[in-house]
Amino acid sequence: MAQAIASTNVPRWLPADQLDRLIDVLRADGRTIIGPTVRDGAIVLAEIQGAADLPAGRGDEASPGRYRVTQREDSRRFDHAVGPMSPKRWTFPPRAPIRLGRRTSAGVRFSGVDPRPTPRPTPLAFIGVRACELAAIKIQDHVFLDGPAVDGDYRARRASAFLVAVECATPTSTCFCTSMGTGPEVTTGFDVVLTELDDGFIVRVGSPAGVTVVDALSLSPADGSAMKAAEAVVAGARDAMGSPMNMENVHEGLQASPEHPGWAAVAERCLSCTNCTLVCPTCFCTSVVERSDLDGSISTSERTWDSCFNEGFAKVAGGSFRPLVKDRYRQWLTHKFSTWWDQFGSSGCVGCGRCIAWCPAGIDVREELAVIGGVGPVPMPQLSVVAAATEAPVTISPGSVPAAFVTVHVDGSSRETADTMTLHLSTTDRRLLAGRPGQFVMATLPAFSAAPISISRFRSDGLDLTIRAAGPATRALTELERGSTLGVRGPLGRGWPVEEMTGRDVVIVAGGVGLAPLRPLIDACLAERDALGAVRIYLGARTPTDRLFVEEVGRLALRMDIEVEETVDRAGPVWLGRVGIVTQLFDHATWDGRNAVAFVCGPERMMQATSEVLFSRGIDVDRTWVTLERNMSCGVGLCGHCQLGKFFVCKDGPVFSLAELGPAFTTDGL
Amino acid sequence: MSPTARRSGRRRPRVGVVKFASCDGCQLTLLDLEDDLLAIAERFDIVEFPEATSRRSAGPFDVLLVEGSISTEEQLEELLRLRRESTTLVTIGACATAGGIQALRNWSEHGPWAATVYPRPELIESLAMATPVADHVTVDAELRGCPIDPQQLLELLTALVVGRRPQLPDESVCAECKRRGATCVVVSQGTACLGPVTRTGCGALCPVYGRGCYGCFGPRNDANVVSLIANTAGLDDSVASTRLAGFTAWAEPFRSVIDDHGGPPGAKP
Amino acid sequence: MSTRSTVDNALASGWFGAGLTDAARAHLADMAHLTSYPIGEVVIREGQAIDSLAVVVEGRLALRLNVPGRGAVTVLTIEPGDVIGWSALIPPHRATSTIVVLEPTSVVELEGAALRARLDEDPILAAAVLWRLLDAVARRLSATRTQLLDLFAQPDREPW
Amino acid sequence: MTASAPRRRARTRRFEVEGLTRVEGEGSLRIVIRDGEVIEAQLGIFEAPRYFERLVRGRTPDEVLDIVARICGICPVAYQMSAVHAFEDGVGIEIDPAVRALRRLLYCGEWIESHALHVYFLHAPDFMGYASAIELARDHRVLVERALALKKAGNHLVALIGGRPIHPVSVRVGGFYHTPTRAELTALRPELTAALDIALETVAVTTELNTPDFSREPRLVSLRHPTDYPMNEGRIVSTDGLDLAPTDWERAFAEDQVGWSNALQARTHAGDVYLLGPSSRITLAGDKLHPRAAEALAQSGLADEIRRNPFRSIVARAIELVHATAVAIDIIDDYRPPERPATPWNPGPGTAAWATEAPRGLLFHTYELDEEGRVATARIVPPTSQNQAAIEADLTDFAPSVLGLPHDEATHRFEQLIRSYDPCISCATHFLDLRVEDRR
Repeated sequence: MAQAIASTNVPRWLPADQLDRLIDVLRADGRTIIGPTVRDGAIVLAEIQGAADLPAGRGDEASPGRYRVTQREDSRRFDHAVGPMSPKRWTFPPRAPIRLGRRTSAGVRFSGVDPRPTPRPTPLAFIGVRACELAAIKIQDHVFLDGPAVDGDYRARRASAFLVAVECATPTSTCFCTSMGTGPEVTTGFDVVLTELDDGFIVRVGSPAGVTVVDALSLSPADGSAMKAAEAVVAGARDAMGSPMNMENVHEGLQASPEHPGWAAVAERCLSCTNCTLVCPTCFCTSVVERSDLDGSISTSERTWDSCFNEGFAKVAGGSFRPLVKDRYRQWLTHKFSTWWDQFGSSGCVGCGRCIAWCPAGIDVREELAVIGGVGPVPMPQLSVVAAATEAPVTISPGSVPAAFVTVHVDGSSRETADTMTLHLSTTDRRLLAGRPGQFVMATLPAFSAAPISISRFRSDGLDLTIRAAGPATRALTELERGSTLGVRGPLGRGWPVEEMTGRDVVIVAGGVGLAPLRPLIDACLAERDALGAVRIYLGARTPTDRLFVEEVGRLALRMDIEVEETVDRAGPVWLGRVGIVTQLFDHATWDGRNAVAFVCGPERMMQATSEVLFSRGIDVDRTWVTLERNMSCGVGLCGHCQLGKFFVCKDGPVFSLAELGPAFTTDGL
Repeated sequence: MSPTARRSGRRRPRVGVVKFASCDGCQLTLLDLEDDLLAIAERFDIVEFPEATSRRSAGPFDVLLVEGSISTEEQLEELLRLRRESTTLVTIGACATAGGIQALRNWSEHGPWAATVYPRPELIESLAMATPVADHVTVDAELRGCPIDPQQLLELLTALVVGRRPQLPDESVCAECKRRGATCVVVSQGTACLGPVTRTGCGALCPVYGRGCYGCFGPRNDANVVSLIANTAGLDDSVASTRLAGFTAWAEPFRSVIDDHGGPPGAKP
Repeated sequence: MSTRSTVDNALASGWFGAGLTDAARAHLADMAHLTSYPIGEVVIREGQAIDSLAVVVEGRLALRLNVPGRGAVTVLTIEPGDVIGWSALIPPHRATSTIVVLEPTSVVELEGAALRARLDEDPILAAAVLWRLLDAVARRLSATRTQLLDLFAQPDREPW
Repeated sequence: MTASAPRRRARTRRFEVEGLTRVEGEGSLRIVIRDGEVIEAQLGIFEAPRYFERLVRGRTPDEVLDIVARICGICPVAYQMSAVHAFEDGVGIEIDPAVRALRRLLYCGEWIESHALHVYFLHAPDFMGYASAIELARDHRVLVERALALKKAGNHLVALIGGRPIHPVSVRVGGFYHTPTRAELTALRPELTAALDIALETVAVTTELNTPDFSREPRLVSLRHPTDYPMNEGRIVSTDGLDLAPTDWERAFAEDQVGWSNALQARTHAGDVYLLGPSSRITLAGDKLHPRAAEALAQSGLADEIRRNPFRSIVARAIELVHATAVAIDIIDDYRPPERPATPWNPGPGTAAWATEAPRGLLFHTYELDEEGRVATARIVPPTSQNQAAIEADLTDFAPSVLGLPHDEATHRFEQLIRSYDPCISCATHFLDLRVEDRR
């Protein structure tokens, strides 16, 4: 293949008045053509019928918060920079149905998987794609296609997209691709690339599909003078952007500055309106909206563009993890320029400048990077996004995480507390049965949003979910009766490192419903009891009636080989057990934690207090494991809701060691 | 009521639709749900809806949809009575949630205003201020908008039947504007637009139609109006009070910013 | 009747006394005696004058506050090694909570007036004892703050 | 229905409805009869005052268009149309013919939506013995479904041109903020074609309705245009020979306070009552109806009765449904988007006035603009305030014919008569509350 490309990769010449021939060949393949066109005062991307729809003789100018279409002297069609839209609108549409849930006589059914491959999406051809766009597409490819969960909708749309790139000639003042190492030259990721001159185009190919298309045009080779002029076009674009910024320290600089006063300063101007994220060609955060009929018996789950600037984006039942605009701005900028490297091995920014031009308040990320991230103006060797992207730090097998919701049956349920139930589920799904302690599932009913639920026991023929009715969706789950069904996706996330226990003392600390994800770990302790040192279990609850698994805990407490201590935050006179916070159970204990491994689950504040006491007892941060709650929405690292610094809690966690979390565990609003 | 109880269909929820000072447009939105109206009427027992039915009921109501702002003493008394009769009270529209356009009179002396419209203002029974329902009673949920969005109304009703939280996101008009692929009128034309500080729900109607948002869904939670005025094109101090003084002018933080700019246009006699 | 060495051993067995020097502990043992309480005994009531500091050797005690309308609420239980009656050292020397015995309990009891007089005379002993006491009170304060957050509480429910 | 029990005083009968239902807004009815003679017939309005004429002061004409729409959720387009024409006439803007056509199309949408609502939801249940269209649907589901489809077609038209069916956002002085493409409009054609069938069916259904016998010779007023059935343009004409420019309403009419009532009511300068609305338009401009509507009118054979019997107004609305739907289809077929959505203009001082035909009748606006082109004073005269005196007069005339009926039924007949005029009480920008009247 590569040879075939090479042999035909002689630059060709396409006269200006024959551009429609290229479009016609693409259309003959059944493709819809998406290209730039002038509409509503901007050069936008839209379906075009032919070259006549392209913005001939029109240019654009952009500065922070301002964009205008201009009239040019020449009649070139691509002498403009990028408008507000990117191909993302088609490869990753703002709204896409991803799942259909139904209540049938045989129980709930979920057709399609999430994400569901769109059945035969219309094949697309993009014309006029810039180097920065190609870099953005590459980045989204990596996010959606190379992770443990694959977005099937994206894959289907992307696979059918043909990319006709165009060399950039006239960047605007908001462009900074040279700083991000993504342009202006088109180097990779395209099918065909054009360089526009006054009287025609230099045509080069970049893929077998491109070869086929260009061959069909039977073009003659481009002559030398045209080639020279083409080189000047690209060189001119590079010069127009001036000196690139020095991005060398930005990765460390941003993560090292969570308390920088610059965040509060920019938050005063920031409208948290989401424009920057929605014009960004790489931002991929989404939410799912349920659209059901009146009685909730049929429900379509629709994936919708969302933004980390929305207040509700990081919200869980207890409140938002990023309540302030400054927290959200920090999340966005830090993610884009810093933690994206940790997650995906590249920057999340391609330097297209849309977030600068289309910010109504005119906030310029370049200035914020200079203030907060210590980015200087000195030209430095460039980082190559594309090369870096191949060096993703995590070894993962794409598509290894279950994406479908399977129907499981409720065999019965046990009431734990006034608002918490344990559902006993039966399933034959082998992946579910093979889950590890600490993993979770997304559980759903038609018309309700999916909720992350800890697996509280694995059985040979099913599993237990312990659910607190914290909102309508979880309440509906707790009300399921024997014989009913629900949809479950999982097992998800990284569980407890069970193997760490071997040969060590084990300390388990649970607060409230935090005991649920620890129960399978306790089961594992019992199974492996002989291989472990001392096993100490400390349980805290709000009141005596809020304790989980009371009988079971009572039986455990009777065992001689396990120490179980319980306390409640407050109690009436009838309670004869301990009262006080859970750390009091061991802050005066005499055991030595230097050969112990600790597992903690509970409200975040309780885990912070607990980990300090554990540390004082000699358990180091790399042997203290916690499981975190975040707004996990997809559960597989594709929706962006549960980010914590460089982590996706759903995918990289929810179990983390304190050593892994570092300051992220205690930084406010991260 | 639990979803299972709802589905078992023991009893249809009793619904009332009532109005105070308003244009009727929000309750009309219920009748404008043409495709779903009859299904809604099957799921709910609409016991009070004077605009649509001659049957009347004084309560009790499982769900009461309240349109309009509180503008007279009698309306206030009636509202207090209705609250006692209602399990879930939902305000529908800008008048009920924010006072509506008629709340602009709250910046002025009432007497002279009435005199400009009525030859004998002393015969007018009207409170000096037009106020939102939540100023007087607890409101369980609100549908924003002037008028409300039919899809949001349907979502609310569906959520009530199914027993889930209605999906009424508190995000900016911009978010929907971008999803719809409209070009930002602030950036591309320098048009004054309240989109960044206004709650979505309308489908970014005005920007899609080439004009700036005038805030009829009211301020969102993080509305940074000060920065909007200071930093966006088209909306400077000279037009701020006019643009904000619309259908949700009485809602904070719009109200304070209007105060800071000397009140709405025409506030003085 | 407890011998001095039993008292000294009892003191040394728990967290409070274990860190003291032998000399300091001996000083304390000199003015202390062992006391036992059966289950259900009310050691002291909230607001009563308190005249001794005690280190718990064995058993469990509940600190209760009476809330009109809610009855007695246990806010903390006390375990061996911990102290009760620190109000004996600090004016106005009145109990801040009611202490009830949950399990058969024995304590090393130090008479308040004598202890105060002794600590006034002996700054070295005072430093040792008061550091322990400060530690105990600080832990209790910190725990109380955490309890105040009511971390396991259900967030406010919506009407939906 | 909450008709209060009759208070039996010496030969005095009172019919009171504290809250009129199936009308837009909040109103009440009181009729007092002594010795067989109506001594009092009052249509009361207790819609709380909202002071629109004061609210628009200091505003630019474009802002006024958004504000006056909020007078009424059922006919916001009417308020926008009277206002926009007034301003355009006042500042002398020449309007693109395509914009003109689009405005009529928008108005057609509102007529369809409003008339369908009135015919099927507010009025027909009376004739058919149901409390509401929802109850009607239990026995006549298809009929109600088709009514909803008709109403929806009107809403779709308004929504496409104006962005949403209630309080549309696209109208501006000089034209529109945004105009639809031909393809977008053409896409509505099938729905409108179906709606036309339903409208024709509506004529047949309403013609068959059993109508109370009642006849009088009212003074009718509407616009009349040389070529079109009255809507956005035309001269003000009446059955007694009036002929005025649409800017000159005040030359023939005035709003006044009548001695015995506290309600602002419009009358002719001679103090005569008059009636607006579909019956007036059909009587005064029936010859300009779309051929499909003219044909339906002829077939019904009710042209004369529509004029004389207010209960027949439901047929008049049905005829206008046919007209509005058929005209909408014609406009769509001829539509070419305007060169530019709006003609630029410069604000300045002046007087602006205009009348258009709201679904329930002539709606007059007049504004004084100050040096900066902002509104200094405004007067908005909605159809309901003009009809109110005529409705009361009709109630007086009608009363003797129902005095023999049981009280509740007679009361119901009075309510039914009131609904015949489709009184949009929300529109009543400046009604007074009748209950504060100090009566001895």
